[in-house]
Order: sequence, then structure tokens, then C-alpha cells
Amino acid sequence: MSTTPKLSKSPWVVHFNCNSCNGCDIEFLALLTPHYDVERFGIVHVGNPKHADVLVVTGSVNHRNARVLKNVYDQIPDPKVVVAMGVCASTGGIFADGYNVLGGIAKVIPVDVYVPGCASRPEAMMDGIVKAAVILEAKRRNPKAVQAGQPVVVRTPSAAPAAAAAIPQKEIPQPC
Amino acid sequence: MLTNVTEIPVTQLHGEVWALKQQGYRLVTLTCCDLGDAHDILYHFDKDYTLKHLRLRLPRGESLPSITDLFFAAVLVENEIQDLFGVTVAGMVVDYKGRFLLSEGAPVAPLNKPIGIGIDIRAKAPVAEGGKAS
Amino acid sequence: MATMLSNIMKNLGRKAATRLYPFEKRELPTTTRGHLDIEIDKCIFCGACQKRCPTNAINVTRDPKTWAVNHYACIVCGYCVEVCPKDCLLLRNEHLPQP
Amino acid sequence: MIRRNTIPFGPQHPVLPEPIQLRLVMEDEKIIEALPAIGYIHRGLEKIAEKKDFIQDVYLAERICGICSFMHSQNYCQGIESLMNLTVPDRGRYLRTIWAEIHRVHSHLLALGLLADSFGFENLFMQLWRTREIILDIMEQTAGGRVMLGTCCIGGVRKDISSAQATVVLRQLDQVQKECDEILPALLNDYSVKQRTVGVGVLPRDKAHELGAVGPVARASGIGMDYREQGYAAYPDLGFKKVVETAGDCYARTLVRVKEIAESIRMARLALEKAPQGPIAVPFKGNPTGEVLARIEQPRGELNFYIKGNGTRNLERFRVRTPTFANLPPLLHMLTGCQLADVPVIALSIDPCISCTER
Repeated sequence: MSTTPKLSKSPWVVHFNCNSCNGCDIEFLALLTPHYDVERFGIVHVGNPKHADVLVVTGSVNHRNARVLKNVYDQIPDPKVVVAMGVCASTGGIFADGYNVLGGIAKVIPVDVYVPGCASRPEAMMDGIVKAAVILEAKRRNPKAVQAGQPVVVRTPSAAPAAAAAIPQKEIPQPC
Repeated sequence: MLTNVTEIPVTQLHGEVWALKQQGYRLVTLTCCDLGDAHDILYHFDKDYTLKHLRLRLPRGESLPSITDLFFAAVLVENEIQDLFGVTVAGMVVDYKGRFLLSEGAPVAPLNKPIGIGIDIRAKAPVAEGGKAS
Repeated sequence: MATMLSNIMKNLGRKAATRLYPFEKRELPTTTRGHLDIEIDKCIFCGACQKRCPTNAINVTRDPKTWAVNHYACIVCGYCVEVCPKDCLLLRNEHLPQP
Repeated sequence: MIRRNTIPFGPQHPVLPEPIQLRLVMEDEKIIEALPAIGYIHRGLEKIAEKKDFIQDVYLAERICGICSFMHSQNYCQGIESLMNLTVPDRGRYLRTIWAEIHRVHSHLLALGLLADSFGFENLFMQLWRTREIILDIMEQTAGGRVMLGTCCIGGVRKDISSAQATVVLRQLDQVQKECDEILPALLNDYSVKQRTVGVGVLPRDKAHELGAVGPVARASGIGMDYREQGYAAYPDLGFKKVVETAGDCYARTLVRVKEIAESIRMARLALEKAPQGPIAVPFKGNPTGEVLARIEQPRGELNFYIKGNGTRNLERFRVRTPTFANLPPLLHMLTGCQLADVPVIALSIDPCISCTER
């Protein structure tokens, strides 16, 4: 498997339910259970952010939990990687135009990996966490990349109209 | 369709709710709708799968008497109405003072219809506390 | 205690339940909704999908003729697939790969 | 001297998959008063529903909660159907029942697994969730989504279950039944489990009624209230039997769920076998007008949607009262007087779904 990283250290994951409908949360929990069993990659789900390398966030940000999310993020020691799990965490998804929803978690913390899907499938989540492990490794080798505000952004969803154009999409046929 | 609805004035609310409690009804929930100049508040009760509704019309600015002394189950929903519609509910057993579902930075009374045309009540509050920090 | 012990003994003899993704990819059911795709040659750029999309994930322009989906806003509900007059939208059953 | 302390339990707590804070006023180890602080997952769904049109709201309603997603959309569709005087074809009713009951099994297994995790029985948690994966496979095969089925639509359902699929599903349900028969006795008869659940978090019948408990919480306290008795969807044809227990403690609530799993599997099987052939949905025209309080029995209890249409594509008001919202006041009653170490077990014995509660 070319995509499988050399996990010099197993990434420990802390999960934060931000504003999610539970769909992605239970799928994330399903990752820990026998059918998917991410512990075979050394991925351990921990409760304490200070133990963790990877922050997995499900759901979008609202006015009350934005501060909490920022707190959890700040407590994770460097190098750290943030995975936005599901469309709500990426862009706000179906709740994007709610009055209490600020949008994707990128509004509050820098995001490295986006995982699509509503709810994200465990396989997609596994791909995302494996990707996060690669980025974690890169950040560890090159601490400069760790500087806040310069995350290794893998993909930018349409946070800004300009960024939307950068997404590789199925589109633009030749006008006939 | 909603049947079995009794329209009552605010002053009779306690008496009616008390009577229903005596008959063994269970409070299902409250529903508030914004009518523009007033709030339409429905109390849903249930007994053996039969629903009974009390409906009262509360002009804007008036406060709603709480029924939490009769039905403690109403405490969450009354706080919710206070948050989302800006209706003051008087005499609640537990009062979250408008910070039940919403917090600082969130819009005020977001479920009210905009008064007049062109005012978008859903306009987002500038930036939340978390947004500033990043 | 005894009931659980017998379960544990049974599990020892059983085949492992784990699906070895990503080393072995399981065969997905044909009905699965993975991600949205389009057969762009059939598209007439009517914009029906854009209008119906619950999350405004689809953006269609007539001039120039473009059809774009933001996969990170798409909830894969399949409503657009139903309303497409040319049946050119389809749901692939594998999930969108990481870039 | 006994001092009073206030302990915030949550919002991020290892046993809670979702953020809810319980402010516990303690005297030593005993809880004097409990108050919930919610709002961490408030999304403003009721307002979003007014902005989207009523067909898009089916998908929105489904995303009120990821665990009982199908039943939210089912209730919404039933509400709109009653406003528009639509009659769902027989096959549509049966298919809805099948998915709803399969969903209930998955939800109960999930809840029981989390309960096992809350008292440190991780092995049982893993076993229950392994069994639950079979249910998720069924849903993926038949509906296309593991969690979000997206099969319910106004007027019926969007997807049919072919007879070939039905055979596979029946076989898988057998497997679920077999595994449940193996695992669930461990939950019910194990000495250490009983130590943690019997007599803990007692909710007497009169209190349950007064505080408006619904679902398994009410049924464990002796209130025989299950809206499926009223016969929506295909329940009248399936000989539904409700499960009622009287003890009112955590063990009784677990027992209710365990028995309901068996009943749900039975009904899903029966519905798969009995489902008549025919159309699965009726077409509809126009927009909903009027108001209705739609009700349904969800895994966690009775779900109420107040839907008010005004003849346009957008709803005037959509209000959601989910079962956990009704079960929170009883939870506060159960917590009062118990010990801090029992809080996770009691909280998870009502199977809280905070995403539902805050919408």
C-alpha cells in the first residue's frame, strides 16, 4: 500500500463533537469496534487532549462551542493535525445557513485534512486518519511547517469563493 | 390536523393546566409561533394517546406565566421559548436567563419573524469569541 | 460471569470480524451512496439540481457551461439524481478518495 | 462539616459521546441537585427548516439525529402527508416499518453498548457493536447509507427492497438474533452488571408520569405507553406487543431495550415476509396547509413534530420535541440522591441523544 505511511509513532486521536448530528460520531466510534478496529494501526482514542496528536472534529462550530474547540486545540502538543470529519465540519453542510452556526471548523482552527460524506463512512475516515498520520510525520520532520496559520491544507472547501475554484471538480466541459 | 384545541386567555392558563393535571394529563410540550404582533403559544397535553391543546395569544412585550410549578417537565421548553422568541416567562423554577440554548454572540430571539420586510433576523453575529482568538 | 466466559471462548474459535481496510477493500453493495458524479456530456445545464440541492453544494452556470459540486458540502442525499431530467447524475458507490 | 461543592460533569466526558454538561451540586459523594447546561450542539434547525422548502426538509429532518435518522424523516413525512391528505401505499408502509424497526435494533444495541462501556465492561461494548455492524450492513444494502438512510420521502419511500435482497436481509436478521441470544444474557445475568444497575437511578411510576417521561424510561417505570400501539405505518398488521417493566431502575430500562430488540427483529422479519407487492409511493401536488402534531415512537421514546404549513413551499413553523428533551427532567430526578460514580450509568440508561435535544 503506497498510501500507508510509515508510522514512526502511532497517532493518538482525541475526538471532539462540535455541533454534530451524531451520525459521524457513531461512525467514528464504529472505527474502534471489531469490524474496523483502527487500533491495528496503533491509533488509540484518548480522552485527554494533552495525550493526543490528532484532533478529530465532527460537526460545525457554533457560538457556544467555538471557544471550547479552540481550548481543546490549544491543549494538544505540537506537532498536531486536525481532521474535519464529515461535511458539517468541512463547510457546515446542511446546517451552514443556521443562525447559530458559524460554518466549518476552519473558521476557528486550522484544518489539515477534510473527510467528505454525510455521515462519513468508516473507510473514508480511515483514509483521512491515515492521511493525517502522513502529515503528522511531515510536520515532525519539518517543524517549520507547524507554525500556526500555515497548516498543510490538503483541500480547501468553499470557505471563500476564490478557494472554491481551486477544488478539483468534475466540471467545465467544452462548450459545444 | 390539530383538533381538540381550546383557546384561552393568559389569565386562565394556570386554572386550565391545573384542571388537566388533576385529570391525569401529561404535558407533551409547548410550541410557540411568531405571528408578527403576537406570539401564538400552544400547550400540548396527552392522556391515553388523546391529545388536548391549549392555545393562547400573547401580545408582544407581555410576559408569559410559567407552569413549571405545576409541571416541572415544562422547565426546558419554557427556557427554550424565552431564548428563541424573546418571550419573558415569569416565575420559572429554573431560569437560565436567556442562556439556555444561545450564548454570547448568538442572535437575539432568532425564531421571531422579521418585523417588516427587508430585515434579515438571520444575519449572523459578527464573530464569536472563538473566531477572534484564531 | 459464566455466560460471558462462554462467549469469550466462542470468540476465540471464530474468524476475526475485522475488515482489513485499506489492505482489503470489501465489495460494496450496488445501492451504496458514496459520492456524486456526473456524465457531463449528457448534461443540459438546466440547473434543476442546483435549485433542489438542500445544501447548495451544486453550482451550474449556463454561459460558460459548467457544472461544479463541492463534495465537502454535498450530503449525498440523491435528491439531485432524482430530479435530473437527463438522468446524467449518478451516485458512485465508493467514497470520495482523499486527494 | 459537610460542604457543598458543584461539580461540572462534561461537556467533554469520556463516557459521553456528546457534549452535555450536568452541574452536580454535591454533598460529599451524594448529589443534592443536578442541572443540565446544554447548547453546545444547538444548530438552529427549526429556523433552517423554514428557509428550505418542505421537500428538502425531509433530508434536514433526517439529520436532526444520526442515530434515529430514519424515524425523524418518517415522522416528518407522516406529518406532511396528514396535512396534504396523502395515503401511503401498503408496500410503502411496510418498507417504512422494516427500516424503522431495523433502525430501532441498531439504536438499542448502540445504547446498550455505551451503557456497558459506562460501567467499564468494554468487552461487552465491543461485542454489541460488532453485532450492530450487521444491522448497518443491512441498511447499506437496502437503503444505501449506513447511518443516513435517506429512503423516506413524502408519499412513501424512495427505494424498494427486492425479493433477493429480502432473502439476504432475513438471513442477516437471523444472524443478529443468534448473536443477541449469545451476548445479551451476559448483560442481563452478569453479577457485576447487576451490581451497577439494579436499584440504581430509580424513577417511580408517578414521578415518571408527572415529569413527562417517554419511551423505554417510562415503560421501565410501569407506564405502558408506546405509540406504535396506535398503529401508524404497518404496525396494526404485525401484532405489536409493547414491553413494560415496573422496577424503574437502570436494570429495568436495560431489560426493556433488550426485549424490544427481540420484538423489533420479529416485526422486521414479519414485515419483510408479509409486505404486499405494489407501488411504493404516491405522487403529490401542491403545498401543505394547516397545522399538525405528528407523533411516532422512536427508539428513545415518543417524538413530536409540530408542523405548520401556510400553502407555500416553505413551512411556517417546524418544531421538534425529541424524546431526550422529555427525558431530561426525569434524569434530573434520578440523579438526585445518587452517588457521583453512578452518574455515567444513570445518564446512559436513558440513552440520551443530545443532538436531538438541542437540534
